[in-house]
Amino acid sequence: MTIALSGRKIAGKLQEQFPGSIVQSDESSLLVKSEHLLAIATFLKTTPGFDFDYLTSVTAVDYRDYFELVYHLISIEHNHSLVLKVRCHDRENPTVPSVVGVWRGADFQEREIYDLMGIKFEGHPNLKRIVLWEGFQGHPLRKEYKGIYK
Amino acid sequence: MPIKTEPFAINFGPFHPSTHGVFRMRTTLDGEVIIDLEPVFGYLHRGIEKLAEGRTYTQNIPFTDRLDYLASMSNNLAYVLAVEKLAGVPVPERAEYLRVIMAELQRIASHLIAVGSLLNDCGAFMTPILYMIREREKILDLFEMVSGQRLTYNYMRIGGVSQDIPDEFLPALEKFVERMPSYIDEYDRLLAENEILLARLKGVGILSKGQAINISASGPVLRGSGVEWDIRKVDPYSVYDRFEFDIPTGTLGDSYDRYRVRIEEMRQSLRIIEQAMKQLPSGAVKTDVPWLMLPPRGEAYAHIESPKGELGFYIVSDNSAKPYRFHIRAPSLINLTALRDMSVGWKIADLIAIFGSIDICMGEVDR
Amino acid sequence: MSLLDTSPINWATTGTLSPDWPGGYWLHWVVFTIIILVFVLAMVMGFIYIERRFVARIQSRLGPNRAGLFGLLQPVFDAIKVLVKEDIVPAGGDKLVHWWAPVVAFVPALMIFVVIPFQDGALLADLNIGILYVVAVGSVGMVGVFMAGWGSNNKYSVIGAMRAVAQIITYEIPLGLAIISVVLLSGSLSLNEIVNSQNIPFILLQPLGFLIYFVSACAELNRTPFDLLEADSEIVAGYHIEYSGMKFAIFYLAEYIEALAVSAIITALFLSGWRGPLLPPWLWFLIKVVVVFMFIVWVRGTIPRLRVDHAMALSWKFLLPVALLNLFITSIEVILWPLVLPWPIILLNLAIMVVLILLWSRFFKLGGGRVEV
Amino acid sequence: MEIDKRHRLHIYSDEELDKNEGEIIELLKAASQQPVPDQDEWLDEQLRRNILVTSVEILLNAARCASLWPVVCFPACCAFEFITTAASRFDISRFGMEIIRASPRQADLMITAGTLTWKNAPNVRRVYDQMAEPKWVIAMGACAISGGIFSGSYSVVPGYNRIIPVDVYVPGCPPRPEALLYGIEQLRRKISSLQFLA
Repeated sequence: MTIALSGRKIAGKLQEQFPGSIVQSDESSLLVKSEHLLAIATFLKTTPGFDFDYLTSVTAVDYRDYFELVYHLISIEHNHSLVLKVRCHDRENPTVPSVVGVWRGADFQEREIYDLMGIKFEGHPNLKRIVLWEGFQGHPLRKEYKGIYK
Repeated sequence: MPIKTEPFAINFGPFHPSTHGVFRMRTTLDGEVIIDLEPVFGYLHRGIEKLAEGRTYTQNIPFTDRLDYLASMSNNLAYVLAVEKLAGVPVPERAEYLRVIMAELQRIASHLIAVGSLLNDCGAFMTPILYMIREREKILDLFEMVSGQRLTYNYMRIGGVSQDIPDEFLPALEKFVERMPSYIDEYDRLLAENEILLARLKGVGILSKGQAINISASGPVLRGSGVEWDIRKVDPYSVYDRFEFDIPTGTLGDSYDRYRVRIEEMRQSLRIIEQAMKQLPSGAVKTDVPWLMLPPRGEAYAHIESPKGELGFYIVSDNSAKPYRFHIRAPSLINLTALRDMSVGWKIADLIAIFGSIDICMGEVDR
Repeated sequence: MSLLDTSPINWATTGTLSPDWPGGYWLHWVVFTIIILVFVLAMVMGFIYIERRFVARIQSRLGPNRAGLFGLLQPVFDAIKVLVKEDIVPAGGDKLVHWWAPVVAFVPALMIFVVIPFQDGALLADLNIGILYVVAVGSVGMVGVFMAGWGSNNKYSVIGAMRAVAQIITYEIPLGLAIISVVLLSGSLSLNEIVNSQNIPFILLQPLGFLIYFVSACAELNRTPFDLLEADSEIVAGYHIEYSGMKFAIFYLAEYIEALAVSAIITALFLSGWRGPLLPPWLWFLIKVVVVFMFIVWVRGTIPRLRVDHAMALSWKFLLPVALLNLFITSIEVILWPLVLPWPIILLNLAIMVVLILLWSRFFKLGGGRVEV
Repeated sequence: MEIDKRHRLHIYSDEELDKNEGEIIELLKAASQQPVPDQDEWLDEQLRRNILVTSVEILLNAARCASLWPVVCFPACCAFEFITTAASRFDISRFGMEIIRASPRQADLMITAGTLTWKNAPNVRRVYDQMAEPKWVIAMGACAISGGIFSGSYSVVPGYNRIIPVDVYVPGCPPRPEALLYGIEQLRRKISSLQFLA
């Protein structure tokens, strides 16, 4: 059984390493500041005891006021999981650091979020539309997008 | 010393006989050798994630059928598991067993197509895939018995399955489970003793263990690289913790290992089905849920081991009748991350074989 | 000699014909040209039908059975449909090359039949260099394939054409060496003479030569496992990707005519041609040709395709040295021929074949791996 | 792990290609807001009048009916019902249709098995244009007819008949192989009453 690590406990450890990086933490997830995302991701991947070497899924949710990116991490060695979250309050030009350098598996998923949600990933090597074509107006998964065919 | 020629660009797909749908690869070739490759997606992007936000939880089940259309039952299962996790709906024992039986049958059906089309891509002029489809038809018959459909079953429901199995189902299933191993052995012999195929698959398209984990590969691609990671074992959902089965793994991570893993998985699936048939309890098959269910505010991520890999559904609810966010973690898409690394330096024919050995389904890649 | 004597019934029943039959240079030419054309077209139709039915049976299905009795009209209907379909020349293609390519591919395939004996002396021209002529003319068709690939303005077709050229150069050599072994046994280059000298079918005396010839001929025919130049799953349709209508039909026909020619040559070289007990010679010839063709179809229905470098490696590393060894052994046997009875030689040759193949498959490794780029 | 630098050797850069393809898609989208009119409407009247076709046409039409070679056009789910139809149980080879041509030049029939998206529409149009006359199209499945359950989506073309003329519609999601066979039978009926030489 994959053990879901408590976000609160990990938040304590991260707080020592990266002061001021944690916004919020509860039993199931851990919300961090986007400027610390890359450092925390590297830390979680390389620190023995955590070893989160497997990025299951990256996705973004549009909560109207802000975008929330959700990273599902798993450690194959220890068989435990963690949900990492990042918020992005800028609706006009949302930008989040890319984690492709840490987990290659984020490559296509981040491109997909860029395409459908319009969030830019800084440091992504090949950030362009993936499922829609160049010149498509808007980002369909945003809540304000009315995607009915006319 | 290979002779270098002037590189040229060539487009594989979207209408190409062996791209398993409408996949496209922009490749740069040096003679026959691939020196660069960029996958292009989106030719089947139907916007399921957006459409699902406009339908109720139950109405979304048919969408999941059309994701990985070779494994509709597995997709149904993953989705209903996510909604059940979100809303806390209990599932009757009998329904859990039926789900396991269906998911495992679906795995066999999907792997049959995967292996068949891999051989077809290697140029075996339709013969293997036609034999595989012959066996798959028997599974489709079983599914038709329970759901009335041949491809898009829409069988699982939130809190169970749509209907109980008919009386003829179990005898037919028993007959199938009895006969299938000999067919699998036959197909195994077809490949394991064919020099041409061994030469074309062994050592081709190697994906190392570290690479496989780093690109978040899952399913047979991950296990072919030697990582013993099967969600049925490491994070058992439904009633998988009650069955005995092994996780087949490869050693080298080449196309041949991925093929072997699929063949072995079919055998393991049969083992699970046999046990599930023996343990199948009687009783109800569906918990009553409100017609218009309103799950509490929150989010849930449920993942299963689908034939292609880890299929996950991430659902956010805002306490309305429709999901607020409906995200699909598609194994086919993520497994393709490695395609470039695996195929650069190989020949055109290898690219096709490597691509076939990853086994993708375009409905799931593009969604 | 009157025209009456040339009626088919006559030569069909008597079985023996004078070598200059039916007499008269021009009459002979006209009669045999007609016979060859009719025979080739009828057999090709039959072959297409046989192949589709037989492959369908291998794949556990039925095959065409609706058009006419048992679907016998299927190839006829296919031909009519393809012939009246629109003909397209791609916009950027080389029109002249595109037009001439099917002709260049088709005519040499048909020309092979000039020297194929249907029965003793029954052939258009009993050239004393018959088999040399076959080898020479047979490879010219590849020029047409290359023209098709080049003139189509399509990258897939160019890849197909390049593969075709590489393949024909590679497999021509073991093919020639296998033929030379047969020629050593028979002592003549004329196909008619070769058949006449086969008191024992040469497949028994030359089992290894037969295998080498069969594999090389399959490669020359571009049939599975060597259909690299039209590999469906890789380069879509290869050299004829841009061809439609009549020109495509000609390519399609040329492919089957070559298959027919190869079956006929294998029959003549290794299966003692028209010779056989009881049945009339032309029937023996037909039966053997069809059996050989069905064997080719069987291979097609079961074996996957080789990779391009594997195909090259198979020829250069396996077939060529083995064919040379076989030629050497055969020469020694021919020198010693009068001293030894045929049956021990047959057993000896079978043993040599088994040993050589087993030994060589130890040394030999198919193709290379990844290329660093 | 760092992603190695991509060395692209196309004549056009990827960005140019993407932009160009996007423009083509937008153009096609703007141009195909209405269904393509059925080119064979005259046929209904002819069928009613029951005009005799000449003997040459009978032969030609019989040939065309008997050898319909489908082209590879398998976008989505229905493709597998088509492949099953081609396989041993339903066995499309009985009708001489087992030669599935990968090259559109040599094919007669396009079985559009699956959802069509705007991104894919130019390719379908191109494959259709590349087919040599005479050619036919069977729209297989709900998505091919009207967009099916995806018809409300931002990226889905509501039916192939926006892009190419369709001869026979086979409903179902996906249609059963029997239904597809019936559709093929209907197409053969249509072909056998065509007049080309009149």
